[in-house]
Formats: sequence, C-alpha cells, structure tokens
Amino acid sequence: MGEAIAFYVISALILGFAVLVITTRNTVHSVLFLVLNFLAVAALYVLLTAQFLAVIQILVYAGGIVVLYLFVVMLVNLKRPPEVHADPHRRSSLGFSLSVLVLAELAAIVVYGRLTPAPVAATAEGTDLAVNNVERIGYLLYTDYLIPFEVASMLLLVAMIGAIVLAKREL
Amino acid sequence: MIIDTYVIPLLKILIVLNATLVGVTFMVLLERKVIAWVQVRLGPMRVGPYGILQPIADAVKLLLKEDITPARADKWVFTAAPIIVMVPALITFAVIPFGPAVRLFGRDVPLYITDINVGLLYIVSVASIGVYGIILGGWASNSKYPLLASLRASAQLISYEVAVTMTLVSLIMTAGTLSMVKIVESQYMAGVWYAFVQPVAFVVFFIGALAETNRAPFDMAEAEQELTGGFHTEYSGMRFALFFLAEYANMIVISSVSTTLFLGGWLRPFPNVAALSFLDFVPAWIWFLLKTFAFLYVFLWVRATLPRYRYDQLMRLGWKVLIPIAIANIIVTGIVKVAL
Amino acid sequence: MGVGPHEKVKMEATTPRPAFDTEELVINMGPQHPSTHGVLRVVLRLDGEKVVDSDVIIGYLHRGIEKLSENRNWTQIILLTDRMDYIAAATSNVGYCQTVEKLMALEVPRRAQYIRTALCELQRIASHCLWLGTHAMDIGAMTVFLYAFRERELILDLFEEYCGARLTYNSMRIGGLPLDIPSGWDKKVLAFCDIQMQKVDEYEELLTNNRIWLERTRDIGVISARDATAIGLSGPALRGSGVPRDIRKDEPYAAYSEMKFDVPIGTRGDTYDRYLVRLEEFRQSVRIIRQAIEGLPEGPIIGKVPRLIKPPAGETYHAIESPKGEIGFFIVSDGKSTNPYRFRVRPPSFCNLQALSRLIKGHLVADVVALIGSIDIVLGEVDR
Amino acid sequence: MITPTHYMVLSAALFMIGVIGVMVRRNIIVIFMSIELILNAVNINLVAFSYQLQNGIGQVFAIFVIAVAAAEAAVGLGIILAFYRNKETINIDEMSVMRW
Repeated sequence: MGEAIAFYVISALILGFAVLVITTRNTVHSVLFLVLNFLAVAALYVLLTAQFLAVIQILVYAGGIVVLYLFVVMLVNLKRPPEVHADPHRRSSLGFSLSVLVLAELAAIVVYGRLTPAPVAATAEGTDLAVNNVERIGYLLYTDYLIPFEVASMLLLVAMIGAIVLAKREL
Repeated sequence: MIIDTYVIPLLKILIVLNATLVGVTFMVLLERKVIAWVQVRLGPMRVGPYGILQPIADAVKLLLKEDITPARADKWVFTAAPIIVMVPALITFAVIPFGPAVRLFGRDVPLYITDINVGLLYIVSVASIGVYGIILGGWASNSKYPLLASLRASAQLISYEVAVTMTLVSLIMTAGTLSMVKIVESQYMAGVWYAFVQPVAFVVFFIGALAETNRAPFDMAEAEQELTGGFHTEYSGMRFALFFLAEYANMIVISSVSTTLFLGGWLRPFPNVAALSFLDFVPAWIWFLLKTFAFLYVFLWVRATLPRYRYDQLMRLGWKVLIPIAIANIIVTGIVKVAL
Repeated sequence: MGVGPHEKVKMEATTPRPAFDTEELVINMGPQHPSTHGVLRVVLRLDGEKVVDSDVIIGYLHRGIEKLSENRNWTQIILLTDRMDYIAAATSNVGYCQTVEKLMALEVPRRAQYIRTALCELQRIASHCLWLGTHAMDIGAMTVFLYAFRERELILDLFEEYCGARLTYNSMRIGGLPLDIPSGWDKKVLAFCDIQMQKVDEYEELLTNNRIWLERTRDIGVISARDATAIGLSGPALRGSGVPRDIRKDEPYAAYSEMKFDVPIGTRGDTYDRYLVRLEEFRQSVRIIRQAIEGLPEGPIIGKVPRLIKPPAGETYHAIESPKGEIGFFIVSDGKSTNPYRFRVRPPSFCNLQALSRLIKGHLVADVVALIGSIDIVLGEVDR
Repeated sequence: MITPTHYMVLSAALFMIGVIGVMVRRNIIVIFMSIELILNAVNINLVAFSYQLQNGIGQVFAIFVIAVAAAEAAVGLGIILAFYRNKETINIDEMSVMRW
C-alpha cells in the first residue's frame, strides 16, 4: 500500500516536471524543473532499492550534468528568444504525431507484455541486492562488465577532451 | 512498534534540526568572537553578558528588515535560491553519527537519524545540490556582481568537489564501507584514527572543504572587497540570512563529516589503549562535538590569518595540485592494500 | 586631429569581428564600492574576469580647494590643505608653509624644522599604516587591517596631544609652528618608535613570506622604471620600480639634510615590491623620528614673521615628499593682495592614479582592487 | 501492488514527453534536456527490471547510460557554445548549414 502511494506520487512528480521542462519558455526555469525531475527519478530508484544508483543519479545528473546546462544557459545570454525565428518548412505537427506514434508503439508493447506473466515475482525485501547494493554493483562492474566499464571511462575522457577543444577559443 | 519506527526518528530529526539551527546561529557569534580575539578586539559585548545573546538580536534584526526583491529579478528563482542552499545543508545531518547506541528509558537508541549503506555518497551528492542555490541566486538577482560571483562559486564548487570526492575514495578503500557508522566502527577496529592512516587525504580534504564551504582563503564568491558581497549582494532580510546560515551550516556539516571520517567520530583518543579507558567517562557524543568544534575553530583561525586567493589561482590549485595528489593517493592506497 | 563620431563608426564597421566572440561585460566599480578607497569610479570592460579596458573617473570629491584658496588669506589656506590628503594632513601643511616661506624668503628656526621633520615622519607611518591595512584587507587579510589601525591610533593620540586634533591638524604656521611640543611628548614618541619597530616585524610575519600574499602580489601590475618616470609616478610607487628618487634625499627640506636614512627601492616594479618599499619606509621613518627627537635643538619655534603676510610679487614651485609621493605647490603672488593670485597643487595621488588604467589592463578583477590599493591614493587629494 | 508494467508505463510516458520535446521545441538546450528525459526513461526501465529479476545487471547498465549522458552533455554543450559564439542564437532551425 505504502509502496503504491509512493509510486503514484513520485510518478506524478516525474511526469509533471517532465512536462514543465518541455513547456516552460524560460530556459533557466526549464533547467530547474529538469533538476526536480531527476530528484524524483532518484526517489523512484530508492523505491526500487537501487540506493547506489539513486545517489549516483543525484551526484552525476542533478549535481553535475545539469550544472553544465545551467552554465551554458547563463553564458548564452540571449538577445533574441530562440523560439521567435520559426523555420517555415518546419512541421511541428508532424513531430507531434510521430511522438504519438512512438507512444502507441510502446503502449502496444506494454499491453502485450501484460498478457504474458512476469517471470519472477518481486521479492525485494531484505534480499542481497537491496542490502548490499553497492557491493553487488561494484562486483558486477569490475568482473563481468569490466570492459564496458573501461570503454565508458575512455568515452568520458574523449568527451572531456572534445569539450575542451570545442569551448576553448584558441589552443 | 510505532514508537520505534515513527516517534523516535521524528524526535531525533527534531532535536538534530533544532540543535543545528541553534548551533549555526551561535557559530556566527563564535566566529565574531574568535576573529575579534585574534585581532586583539573584544567582539560583540553589548547584548547579554559577553554578547552571548547577539545571535538573537541578529535574528530579530534580519527578520524585521524589509525583504527586497529587485524589480527586474526573476521572482520565483530569487525566492527559491536561499531555500535551495539551506535545505541540502540541513538534510545532510540525517546520516551523521553523533554517537553509538545508548540506552534511554529501556530502549536502545542509536545517536544518529539513520544509517544507510551509501551514507558517504549521500552526503557528497546532497552537497552537490547546494551549488544550485548559489548559481541561481546570482543569476536571478539580474545584477552584474552577483552573476560574476555565482559563476565563480559554481566553478569553484564543481572543481573542488572532484578533489574532495577523490580523497573520499581513498578513505573508502581504507575503510571498506560507505556507511558512516561502519566507517567509525572500522576506525575502532583498526585502533587508529584515519587521519593518521590517510594523512594526505586528510590535508587535501580539509583544503577542499575550505573551498567547498566558500570560506577564506577561498571565499572569492563573496569577496566583499571585489564583488561587493558576491552572490547575495541583492538579498536582504531573512533571505540573506538563509544564505548566511547555510554557509555556517555547511561548515558544521563539513566539520562533522571530517570528524567522522578522519578523527574517529565519537571515539575517544586512542580508542584501543586500555590505559586511557578513564577517558570513557566522557560520553561519546561529547567527544564528537569536541572534535567538530576543533575543526570549526581551525576554519575561523584560517579566516583570520590568511589573505584571499585569486580565482584563477584557486582553480589552478584545485586542478593542478589537489586533484593529482588525491589521485596519486588513491593509487598508493590501492598498492598498499594489495601488498598487505 | 581627433577622431570624430563619424570616423569612429566607419572604423568599427571595417574591423572584422574575431571568429570566436563572446560578449564583454561592462562593470561599474564605484563610486560606491568597498575597495575603491573613497569615491573613485572605475568602469571595467571585462572578458570573463579579465580586464580588457578600463576608464578611471574622478571628481566625486571635488571641492574646489585651489580656487577657494585664491580667495582666502595666506594663513587660512593652511586649513584647506588639511582637507586634501586627510590621511597625512601635517605633510600638506608643511608643504604649503614651506612654499610660502620660500616665496617670502623666511628663515625657519631649527627647532621648528626638527619638529616638522618628526611630524612628517609620524604622518608617513600613519599613512602607511592605513595603506597597509586597507591594501591587505582588499586582498583578504583582514587581521592586518586591525593591527595596522591599532598603531595608527597611537599616532593619532600623539597628534591629539600635540595639537588637539586627530585628523585635520592645522598644525603649521608660515614661518614655524603654532605650538611647542608638550612636555613628555618626546618620550612618548620614542616609546612609540620602539612599539612600531616590533609591529612592523609582526606585519611582515603575517604577509611577507605568506604564499598566498606572494601569489597575489608578485608580478601583478608591473611597471618599468622608464614607464613609471614617463607617467610621472612619484613616492613609493616610483621607488618600487627601482628609481631612487626621494625629495627628502635629493632636495632636502626641513631637517632632512641632517638626518641619516636610506631610501629603499624595489627591483621588479610589481605590487610586492611597492609593498616591500613601504614596509622598509616604516623602519626608516622610525629611524628619522628617533634622530629628530633625540637631536631636538632648543630655541624658538617660529621665525620673524610679519603680522600681515603679504609675499612679494612672484611665483614659486616647491615640492616635498609626502607619504604618497611628490606633493608640490605652485603659488603666484601679485604682491598687492593678502591672498594668492594663483594657487595650484601637484597632488601625488592624482598623478599616481594615471598609472591605474595601464596597470590593471590584462589582469583580473581581483587584481584591480589590489592595484588600487597598491598605488595608495586618497581621493580627497585626487579631486581636491 | 506495483508491477513492472506500472514502471513501463511510467517510462513510456516519460519517453514520449522527451520525444515531443525533441520534436516540437526549437531551443537546442531544451532539446538536449529532452534527450536527458529520454535517457532517464530508459534508466527507469532498466532499474525496474533489475528489481523485478533481483539482478544487478540492469543497474550496471543504468550506470553506463549515465556515463554516456555525461559525455553527451559535455560535448553537446561545447558545440552549443561554439555555435552560439558564431551565430548568437541557439535556435535549431538556424543550424541548417554544416559549416561556420
């Protein structure tokens, strides 16, 4: 019961903030709603007993990536609002209908998934993954997924160099 | 059952929140007094004996002041910014262990609100939210000095967060856990404070902590001589007070965290030496408060003594000195761990 | 031929915009700003935090002292000179009185000369105390500020005992002094000298070898000896660049020809050198005060001055070394009236301030306040 | 009882909001944020299944997604800044030429 209430409240927050992110005109407000959205997602992870991921979500997403967004929004001191100059060839309605199509597809999958029963029932209370979450994730990362992990670190290094090259005026 | 799951945690939250807020206000007084003593002055003396009631006078003054919102400020963000700064500082206390379990009225009551398995990461991540308040406060004021200051502050916080987190990694490697309580317990097992096991991490952490709390010599975000007060230039009244209190709350948080991580938390000095067991008559939480206080004193002492770094020098120190040292420390820790 | 607005527009149009162009931020520092030491206004054009260009605007404290002086009689002007460099009022008094004495060819008794020397050097210490305090405060060392003010307070006490005033002394008269020193005053001055010597070491302990202080001041605002002379810097700002120019040595006035002292000079011409020069001047000033007080001759304190001061027709320029540099008075007398025909001051702060724009170019905002402090200005003297 | 289906519906809805943002908005920063929303939708799915199956692999992949998102944000925002310096706009419709 408590879980259900928590789920619906958090879901409402996630979706509500997400809608605000894409509808708000002021970009800074948009970024703020994105932070709130991420915090709500982190809360959802806690509900799913993924504490480590929840903390990483706040630390990396809310505390790191979105700060970058905020920086850029503040540096890009807009003289004319970006939405004013609409491309006459642009078809927003087409984009909208495409999105609806994607949703329909997803809904179809969900409905189909509903017909086939879930393989294992959720019995998370007190299991190893919930209690020793950090240890389990760490173990997986450094054994089975060591190579993807290292590739991810390389990716971050490349992104870092790329960002510096792009942002620096003269090298 | 209800008492254990709801009443006691709520009571603890209430006590910790109140103690923190009172502590913060008296921290302001302490700072004024300590700096006054360093500078051969008396400090506040008028309100109450030895100015002890000064924080109350300050609070009344700030509450009664007109709360000005600049005409062209972004009202919502301007209002939210001080709150965003204050809240993370307060909720961090949820995982700080003030002492081990004590018996009260026939129940075992642990002297911490909660102990989660990612406690240390929780503190780091919550602290990283606080920077929004500073950035947004400066941006929403729609004024040039605050904007410059908030850019400085955010760059500073992000850079030093890296160094601080790196030192924490080497500490986690030593302790083998992320839980704040278990870190203290592992120091008890090891029989030594981690400040002696990880002296490099301790020093880097302390410098990073000064920078992360925006304290001298890294207080360029509020350098009144350069930026006329920094990101809170346009704030007044209680909203300004929130920024102010958050800074001191952050100092207390950082001091408590470093006490837990490096100075053995609630443990007495030399926790394993039986000859010193007479020290046990002092309750554990008193030891914790004493160590935290010592840290806070160093904060003030540094502020009274050192000039201020320049923005670019601060960044250079962070990226070119502290982060490499912290990474080297991780590598050395790893090698030692494997070798033993 | 100047560039009119029309040509200016054309110039901007033809200059290609750099490929990566970020917006420049214009910041108005002052006239109400904690670190502009009064009502100086500096308009900074910033690229990020780097100063691209700056515009120093003065005049917020203009009271027309020079024009006022042309309508006051010769003795009343002493009082106005107090209001120029109010940090070292006695030095301005001495400068003005000596100019008039030169114009009238008056002989000043030796005792008065010695006391004038001692007062001038006390003022130098007081002025440097204030400079050190505010300069350190600008860079963030708040404790030095209070330490330096503690010693300045002792000097103000000494002046209060001597002439009853603590800031604007009006302590000179044309031809000598209005008052002899109170009994026991000389002992107190000597005692103060001992205190000051210890305290200078204390300041040095806090700053001179402090790593952060070094990083904040070394190689900040370097000005070469040639540029410094070309701009017309004087005082410690000039000596910091390595030019051994000191009017007390080069054209001795009062009793300086009989004093033994060194003129400290810097080597690099940066903020740190100017700091070192002023700190050494603390010690040299104490040395001079000791000599002046110990060797204080007996005799009258004021020479033979006519009841009505009316200098003969003519003009003269006389400069002395104030704590901030060369303070000079150019006075024209028509020989008929009891007030000067033309009165003009060469204030050291004003001339030194010219260097500011050049010094801060390319530095960061934090250095701007350090450099304003480093050249040591008093707005009362800049604007007059 | 909250089943994985609930989480999937939530994730699909969040995904759709993200897609609409990408399709409809012209402010490139908002488009980037919409992409972050989409990535979050994916993460919710991964973690929900990780919970359902009591298997840490889903969380591991969520961590990889976060790492990729960080890289994407860094490079993407660098491009936005460089673009803004040249064109003084962040309207994606004006980003039609593939050269400065």
